[in-house]
Amino acid sequence: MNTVEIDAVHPLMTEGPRLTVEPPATRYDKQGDLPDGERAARAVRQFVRDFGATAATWLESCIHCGQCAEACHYYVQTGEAKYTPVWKLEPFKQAYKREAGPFAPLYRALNLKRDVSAAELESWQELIYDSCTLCGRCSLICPMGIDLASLISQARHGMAKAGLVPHELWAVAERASVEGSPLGATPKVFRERCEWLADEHNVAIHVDLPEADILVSMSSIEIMKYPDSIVATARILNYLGTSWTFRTDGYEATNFGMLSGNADWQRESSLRLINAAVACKAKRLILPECGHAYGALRWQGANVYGQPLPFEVEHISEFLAREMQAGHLPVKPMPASVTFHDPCQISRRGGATQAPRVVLDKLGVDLHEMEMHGNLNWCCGGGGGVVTIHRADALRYKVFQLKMRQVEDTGASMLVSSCSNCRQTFDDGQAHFHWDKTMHSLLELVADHLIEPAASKENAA
Amino acid sequence: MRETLDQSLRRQGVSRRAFLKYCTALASLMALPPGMAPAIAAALGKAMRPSVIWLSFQECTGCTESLTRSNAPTLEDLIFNSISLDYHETLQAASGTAAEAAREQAMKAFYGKYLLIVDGSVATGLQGAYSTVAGVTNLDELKKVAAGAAAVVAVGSCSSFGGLPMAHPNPTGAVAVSDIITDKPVINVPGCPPIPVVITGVLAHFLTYGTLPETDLHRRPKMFYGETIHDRCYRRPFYDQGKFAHTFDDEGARNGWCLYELGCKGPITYNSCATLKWNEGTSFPIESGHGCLGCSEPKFWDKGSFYQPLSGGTWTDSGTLLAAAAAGVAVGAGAAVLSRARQHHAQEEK
Amino acid sequence: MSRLDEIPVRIMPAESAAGQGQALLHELAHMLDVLLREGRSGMIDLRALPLAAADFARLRAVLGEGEVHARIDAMGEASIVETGIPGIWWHTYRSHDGDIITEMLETTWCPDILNSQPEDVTSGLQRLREQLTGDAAPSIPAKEEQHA
Amino acid sequence: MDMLAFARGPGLHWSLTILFVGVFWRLTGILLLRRSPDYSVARISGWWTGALRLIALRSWPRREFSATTSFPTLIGYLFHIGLAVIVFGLQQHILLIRSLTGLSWPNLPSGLVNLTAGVTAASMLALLIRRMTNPVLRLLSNFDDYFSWLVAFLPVATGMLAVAHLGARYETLLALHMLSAELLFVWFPFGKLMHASLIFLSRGTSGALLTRKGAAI
Repeated sequence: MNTVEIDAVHPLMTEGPRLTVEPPATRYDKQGDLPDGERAARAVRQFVRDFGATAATWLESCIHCGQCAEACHYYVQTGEAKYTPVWKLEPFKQAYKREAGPFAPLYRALNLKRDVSAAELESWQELIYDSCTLCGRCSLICPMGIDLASLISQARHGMAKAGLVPHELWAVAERASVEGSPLGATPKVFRERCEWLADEHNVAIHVDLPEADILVSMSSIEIMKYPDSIVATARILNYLGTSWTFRTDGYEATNFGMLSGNADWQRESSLRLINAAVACKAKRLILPECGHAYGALRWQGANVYGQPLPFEVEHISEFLAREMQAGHLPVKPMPASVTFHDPCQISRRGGATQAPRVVLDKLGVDLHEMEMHGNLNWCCGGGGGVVTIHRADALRYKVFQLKMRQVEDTGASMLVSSCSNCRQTFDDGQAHFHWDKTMHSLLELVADHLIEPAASKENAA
Repeated sequence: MRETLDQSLRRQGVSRRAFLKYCTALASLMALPPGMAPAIAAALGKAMRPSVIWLSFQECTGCTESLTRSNAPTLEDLIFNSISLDYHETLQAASGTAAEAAREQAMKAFYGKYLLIVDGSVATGLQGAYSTVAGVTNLDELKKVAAGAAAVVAVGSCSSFGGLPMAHPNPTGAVAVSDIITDKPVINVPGCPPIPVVITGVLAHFLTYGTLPETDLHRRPKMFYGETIHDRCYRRPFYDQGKFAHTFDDEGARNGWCLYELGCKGPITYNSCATLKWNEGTSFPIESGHGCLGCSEPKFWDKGSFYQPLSGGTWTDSGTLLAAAAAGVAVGAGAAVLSRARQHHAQEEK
Repeated sequence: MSRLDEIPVRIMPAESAAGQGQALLHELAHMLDVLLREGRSGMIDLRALPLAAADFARLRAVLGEGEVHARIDAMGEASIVETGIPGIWWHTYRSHDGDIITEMLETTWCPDILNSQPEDVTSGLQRLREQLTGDAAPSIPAKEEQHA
Repeated sequence: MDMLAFARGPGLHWSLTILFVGVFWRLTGILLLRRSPDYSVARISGWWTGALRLIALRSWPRREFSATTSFPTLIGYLFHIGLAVIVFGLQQHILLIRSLTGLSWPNLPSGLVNLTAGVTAASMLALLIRRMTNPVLRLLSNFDDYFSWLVAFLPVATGMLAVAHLGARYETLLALHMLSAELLFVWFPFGKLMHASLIFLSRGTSGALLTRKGAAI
């Protein structure tokens, strides 16, 4: 498939508060035309193949206490038992016990666990994709310490192999594989955007420098929807006087291959960035305001690469925190009351919970934390690729209400986050509920409050 | 015509008051209300002295010793004297063919009415050849004598349950009387030996009512074997409090605490030792500081050490468990290898 | 070690008695009530109960000893004592050796065993008549001990 | 061989043998599965401190979750502690452990253990009722859940009956009690009771992996 073909099959929805493909006239939630038996067999085979001691330990340990339900925004907002996180794994638990567990030979011989059927997997699609943002909140409540989010990611691998990915998520993932970017930010579009922004904002934006200390990546959501982020990034990096560049052979930080469960595409996307960084001899790869990009590169990148990465990987908020703490980025005080929405993959799952708070502290804002914040935050409801899925909208709005309530309770006037996917989820929710709160980018706030060099010198004197 | 017990007692100069006194004791013994004593006296007084034939098989004579130990007239004597013991190898004056003849005569005269008492287990190995009297195997003798008996009383654990001769490996093929005699009422009075008054108590019941008393699942008279030693033990409060002697000479032992930990089988032993006691009511083993061996229970020899607490296991050693753990590791490793092979296979198939 | 009480085993410390004594006393009170109202006698077999030494001590302390002390000499001694609570009689029957064979508490106006028994009266009368008629037939004194 | 002799002898022997084979089978079968290396740069080194921290921390729900999970957690603790008090406090049980391992320690007063057994049985019943009525638990529960509950409850129930001498002759009750415990031994490795050992493995694994990332544990 090429760009023209994919435009015809999966036209992008460019209007509206969030980016995805147009609502399909006919949904194709099954890919390919495999016979059912083969579909189920592929899912199980993939799942079995993935299996390691770690996942086995977790799957063996569940005591069916049901506490994970209480941590899940889908269960809390709907009260429907099927949204209990560990239930989302049921067919895979079954497959594990039958195929890979220590008693698997017994289970098979006595047929104690049935083979998983394609129909079962199909009915689980909603649970594994539409109603799980991989936010990992359930992983913190489990008394047995099971990392449920990791297991659901693995389950998605099986689903992708079976061709059972929701229509839209498959569509954007496929486009990412064809065009290098899931939402239309092809290298050509990206280069043109950078050139146009450089002119428009009178800022130097380096693209395709042969060598640079820092390779900067962007989320296609930013490129297509929040291009100011590109400008903000450039201004900050220029301000610091670092050697940095964008590369058209490796700029897209999102990884819809990972979200859809297609391990090959995940690898493809990650390798583009890694190879670009290696090509320009970068010492550091900065990931943009995008949650899952952090998980994909910071924690899974080296494992996709098969060896330690020859450069450091950092989220932009970590970069900003470090530079601001070192005093390299003086900012004008910002006397606003702010609440911060933690992107799950960066805070809870990524370990960079404190970085944005350091930045906000340097900005001098009046920070009002939500009741559930930091590691325990409620997800915006758009993570894990869920925001792309049209049929999941109603459910997503339901869980978004939880987030709105938490924000309202803080009484803060300004809403900030460091993930463009959260941002577009908020934008979409704002539009849906005609809410008066708009999500802002942490990165852009810093760029907007930078003290210009001359003024900074005066301050220093 | 044999005389009644009344006549016999009167001949011996026993007053009615003395008889009543013993009948009161008898009522107490048979766990009847003390007020029943006059009724017992009336019934017992009218009873004819029944003919009793006593056969001894694979036994140690301890049961007979137990019964005849007292040297003054006691309740046991009273009852024992009220029967006509027509054959008892140890006690009878006659010997040889004369003794055998006496038995034959009693069997003929009271066919279908005499009471057969047996002590000792019955050897069945080699067609019973392990134990014979006058060239006749115990097995044959038992079958023959039991055929004309009104009822059979198995005295002692050997005749009741096989006892020591039947203990593993049971070389003689010893069995209980009730394993051989299935067409007659058989009552077991187990114990090694049984409490003397329990033996006579059963006889008293037979004399008083003409029947054998009600029995439990092991054919033991409920009135003597209805409750456990433990239930009737004066040390029971210590058990309930969790106070145990840990050794035979520690503080707990001196304080008279519960002997459970020292292997006391009281909780699973049904007998009257704790209430009737031994040696003319002096004491019983637990009172002397030793746990109950459970001698009146089936197979008490083969239930592990007398000193192993009841709740302790009798068969597991750490070696077995180590081997089990090793086997588990081996099987688990096998399962993991198999799973890995399946993973590898799945990888190739893609 | 010739005697049981020389063996350093405390049978049962008084303070940890099974507490049967108290229950028995309540039972006795009830039985006395029945005796008064309905004239019915009652008996409690002390040997059938797992009584501790402390229980016995408590019973004896509460009941005490009353006015009547009877001693029967029939194949061993028997003592029948009215306790300090009239109507409650304490029976202790012993064998020839002096061992206690029965111990009972009876609630009654007068224990039956104290009455002369008709059979004994009959044979006594017969002996008396034989004496009166100068019959030479030998009599058997009731108290003579007989061994098997 | 009567039931009690079987329970004290071959029953105990074989159930413990199966327990050991099963536990080691299952643990080995899990631990020897593939482990892929992690090439990412750790944010925090010292995985074992993370493992230990999560093992300790997850013993009580976080403040944020306490509103919804404190009650079941409390009941759960009640019966776990109750079981521990019964198993390790009653002299009869200590004697069994001594006969198997040679280890022994002072016992608790039987009255206290009996009281604990009552509380334990009540909390187990409460959890069963919760499992049967709570929609989430009803959905999740399978044969293992109910059977494991039964297998854990039976020794408590039969033990209480044996202590109280209720329902049957003591030797029968004692034998049933021992057999019920043996059933527990036999089932232990194959069902969820195994969480008694897996809990450390599972928590430790997550603790190590998440701490490595500096992520929330």
